[in-house]
Amino acid sequence: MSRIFSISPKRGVGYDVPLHLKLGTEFLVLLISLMAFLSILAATGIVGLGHITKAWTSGLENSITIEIPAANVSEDEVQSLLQGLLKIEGVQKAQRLGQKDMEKLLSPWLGNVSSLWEDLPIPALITVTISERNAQITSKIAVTTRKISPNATVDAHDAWLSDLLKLANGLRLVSLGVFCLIMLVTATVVAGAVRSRMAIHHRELELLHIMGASDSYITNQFVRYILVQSLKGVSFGILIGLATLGLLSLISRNNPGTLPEMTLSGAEWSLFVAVPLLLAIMAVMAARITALRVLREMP
Amino acid sequence: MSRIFSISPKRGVGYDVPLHLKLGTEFLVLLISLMAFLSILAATGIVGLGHITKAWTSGLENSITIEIPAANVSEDEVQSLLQGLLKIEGVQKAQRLGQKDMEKLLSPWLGNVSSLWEDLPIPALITVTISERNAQITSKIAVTTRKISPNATVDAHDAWLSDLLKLANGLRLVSLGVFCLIMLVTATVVAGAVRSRMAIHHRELELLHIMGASDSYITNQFVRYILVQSLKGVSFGILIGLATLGLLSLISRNNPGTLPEMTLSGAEWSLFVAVPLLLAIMAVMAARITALRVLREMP
Amino acid sequence: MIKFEHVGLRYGIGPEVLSDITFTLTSGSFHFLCGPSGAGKTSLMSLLYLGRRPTRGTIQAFGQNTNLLSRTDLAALRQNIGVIFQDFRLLPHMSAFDNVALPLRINGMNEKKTKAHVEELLDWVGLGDCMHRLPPTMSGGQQQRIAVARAVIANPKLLLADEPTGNLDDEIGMKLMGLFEQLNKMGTTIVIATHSLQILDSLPHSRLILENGQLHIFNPSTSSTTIKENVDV
Amino acid sequence: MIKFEHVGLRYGIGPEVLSDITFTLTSGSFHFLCGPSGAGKTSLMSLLYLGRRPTRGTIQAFGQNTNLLSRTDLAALRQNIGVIFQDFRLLPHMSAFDNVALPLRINGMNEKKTKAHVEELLDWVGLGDCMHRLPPTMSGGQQQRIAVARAVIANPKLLLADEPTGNLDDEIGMKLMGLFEQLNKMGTTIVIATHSLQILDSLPHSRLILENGQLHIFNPSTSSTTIKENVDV
Ligand SMILES: Nc1ncnc2c1ncn2[C@@H]1O[C@H](COP(=O)(O)OP(=O)(O)OP(=O)(O)O)[C@@H](O)[C@H]1O
Ligand SMILES: Nc1ncnc2c1ncn2[C@@H]1O[C@H](COP(=O)(O)OP(=O)(O)OP(=O)(O)O)[C@@H](O)[C@H]1O
Ligand SMILES: [Mg+2]
Ligand SMILES: [Mg+2]
Repeated sequence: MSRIFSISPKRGVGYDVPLHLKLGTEFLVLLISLMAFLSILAATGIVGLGHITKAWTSGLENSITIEIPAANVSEDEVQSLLQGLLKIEGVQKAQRLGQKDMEKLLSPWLGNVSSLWEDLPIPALITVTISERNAQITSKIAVTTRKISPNATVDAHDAWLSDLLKLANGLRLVSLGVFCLIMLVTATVVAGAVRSRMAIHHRELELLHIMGASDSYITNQFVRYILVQSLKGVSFGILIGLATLGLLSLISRNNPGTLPEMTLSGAEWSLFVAVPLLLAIMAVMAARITALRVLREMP
Repeated sequence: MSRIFSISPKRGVGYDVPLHLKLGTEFLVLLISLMAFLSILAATGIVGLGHITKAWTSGLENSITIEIPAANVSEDEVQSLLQGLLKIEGVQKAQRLGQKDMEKLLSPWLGNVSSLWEDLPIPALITVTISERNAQITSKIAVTTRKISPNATVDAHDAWLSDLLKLANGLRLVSLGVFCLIMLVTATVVAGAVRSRMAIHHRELELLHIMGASDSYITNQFVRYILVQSLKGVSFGILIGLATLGLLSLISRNNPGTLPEMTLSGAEWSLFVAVPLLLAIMAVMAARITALRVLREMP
Repeated sequence: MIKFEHVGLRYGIGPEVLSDITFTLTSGSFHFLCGPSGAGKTSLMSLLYLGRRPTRGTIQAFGQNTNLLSRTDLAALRQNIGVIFQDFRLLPHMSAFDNVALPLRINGMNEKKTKAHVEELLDWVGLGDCMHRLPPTMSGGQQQRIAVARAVIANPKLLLADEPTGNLDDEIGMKLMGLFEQLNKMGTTIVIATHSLQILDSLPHSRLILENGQLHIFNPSTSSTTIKENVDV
Repeated sequence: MIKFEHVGLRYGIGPEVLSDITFTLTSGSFHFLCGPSGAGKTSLMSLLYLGRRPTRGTIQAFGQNTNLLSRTDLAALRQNIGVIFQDFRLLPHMSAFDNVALPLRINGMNEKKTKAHVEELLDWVGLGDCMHRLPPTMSGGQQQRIAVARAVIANPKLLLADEPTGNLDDEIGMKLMGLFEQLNKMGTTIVIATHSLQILDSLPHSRLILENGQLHIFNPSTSSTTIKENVDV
């Protein structure tokens, strides 16, 4: 009889409370690994999204394009406009796009037909680089342009750029929310697990308490247990995270263009360790606070 | 002290072994609801796929189309071909598609331009309805057609029809495999849960055993526990399943054409009850067999 | 009623705790089981209540060779045996009432009759007003009385008690011994493991003495000297 | 050493199990605690080992008012108290060795010294060769001896024992009483709850008698009649 149910007496495991013999430990590990995986996803989402928006907006953010329609292009007008723009405080550069630049811009639309170039009515494009984007500068530029070249249109990239940034930042905020939610859920679940384990083992706890074990002695047992389970779970989570990333990069290599490319810098790779570690720390803190709170109700 | 950890003495719950006080019960319920949900998905997949293939192949399965190219159409030839085809045993109908039918078939491609009709070189299409598709009939039809109208082509829909059916049946087989796997996993998890609960409560079991409780008395405690948890889990699973279906039908109503339409008949709706019930029965059987096997090792 | 033939018991690969024990308990007899701590009293008890199989020898219970019985038949036999454990073994999540009712429920008695029986008995042991409390909230003696009530509720043919008075004061202890005597007069076979000299001296029943894995029998009513023999009672 | 002043205790909304108890345990004294089953002996013990707070009155322990101490200070005080529980309360998943070592580990003694101490004591109680077994595989008396060893290992200033000889035969029981006497001579204050008349009669220590929630004191060395008074010892 006792052979079937035998439980080997190992001091090595070293819990005064037989936490390691309990069911639910596997579930706890599973849950924490899931949470670690999700938190990694959320964190890389936050960082990766930052990269993508940066790539989209780089060079655009601090530049304004002025177009003088093909019919109205006069070399003098362009030159005086350039002069006028450069006088504005905050404008760093004002440059007419040369033929090469124009070709590059247009070739996707017109094909590489530089022979046709001279026959086409080409608008003049001026790129203005500003030190910092603010309403004052953009309005000054608009006023100057209207004065010198009334037909020109000023494209401050304002509307779509801000829309894009709003979207991206919204998404990052959502990711951050998810991240915090994961931390909160983990802490809650761990606290619940500790609380019910303490209820189940209250006879043992009472005994340790009567023997003069301080609150921290008892708490440490639970903290150690949760720490070990968290580290196990978190390791699984990291593995799943890496596997997912590998799979995604494999897909995007084989089908270029379907997925936005997301490369992480060296420092950002540390997210794969830092985020799960943060999770484990949250779990341990939750365990500690819960255990102390329950113990405080003992006489 | 005992107030904090107080466990109310309810006979109502009625387990001699304090199963209901254990951790891991929520996890068991969660797992079973997940499994119930997945098994519903798999089962509706099997049935729904059947519907879709039937819809695709209906009318095609027992019909063969013969086309006489526009250049070669002669009314006499068509009539004698029809006569010849009707003589073949197993052919139920052989009909030339009239102008209306052709218009209907062609209008998506040509627009509703019945005024142009007479100017167009229209091929003759003959639909042959057979009682049963087999190689003998199709070859007889092919021979007859070649004899009477050598330029005609016979489209038995064989190739793509069989490909489609192969695919659909493959998918159904996969669904069936998934279904069986779910049952197996559920049974295994339940068996494991029962086994470890029996190990934890072996003192209580031993006591009941010594008091003369028969194996079935003790087993029933575990069976009842698993039954209750399974029914809880399965109910959740059904709810999630219905919610998913509702969501899908909402999406497909708002975006017609994106999802294949899948309507279930009244009898098939019973899958939503029958499949989870089967799952619960599997769980209970696994519990029963495991408990009996463990008990058999007692003296 | 119970017949041991060359019975031996060892735990795992340890030494034999009981070796070559042969004796017979006749129906309606009353025995004390004595011996120093660790002599094997509880082990012998566990063989008597069919909670363990001997590692050698045969045990006949109620006229049947237990080695040859099916599990169902063994369970039925066990229903005729009441046991008071040394460590009580009350179910801590169940009220005193439910603990005592357990054997009746296992025997399949209806709930109404069960209630009447249990309440009567709990009143008798002086726990009538705390029958809905959980064992962990009761005193050691109260728990022991619940254990006694649970053992006798189903009118067992054989009653085994392992130190039943260890936590009871003399008054309740003697009252309990009176209950045992009374049950014995009504035909119940009784075996009590005890080291209480007071109890041993006050009652003239035969003593089974365990020492070094051997069983010796001493019968104070036929002989006042401590003759130890290894024969049947 | 320990001073109760108008102490009362009730469980939940029940009646007062102990009411208005006032007494002093002087350092180095030896007391028996007697009273019928359910009188409140175990409850009084739980107040003595600071495992429960009284519902009224104050308890002074080691010169300090326990009502005013911080949790950390209380834990430190408890390390000076050894307890032998009526139901042993061994940790079933830990070997006998680890059970006995627990108080030393809690006190923060290093592992090597702990090992030497524990092995010596287990040898003394006769369990030297089964110290790596789990409590559930040991006999009732063996478990009780582990409980005793665990209570005395850390050299407590106050030793409380609740029926420490209930499962022991007379020889070991008397040896255990000898140990208690010896510890008492070395300065340990001792309180033993028991109903064993044999023990009570053999030793001339003062008796605390609980009855109906009241504590009476009887001192056999100064008076042979059973004078019950409700005054300090
Ligand atoms: N945790 C508890 N909750 C509620 N009531 C309790 C609790 N513990 C003890 N009691 C009650 O308090 C009373 C005194 O119990 P206590 O255990 O102190 O008695 P005792 O003198 O030790 O008896 P015994 O000799 O039987 O061990 C009893 O009536 C008991 O039912
Ligand atoms: N489950 C077990 N596994 C291994 N050894 C055991 C087990 N139970 C008892 N023993 C050993 O068998 C021997 C006899 O134990 P038993 O409990 O029968 O003694 P006992 O006569 O009841 O003693 P006590 O008077 O102390 O209760 C002891 O040495 C004990 O350590
Ligand atoms: Mg014993
Ligand atoms: Mg007590």
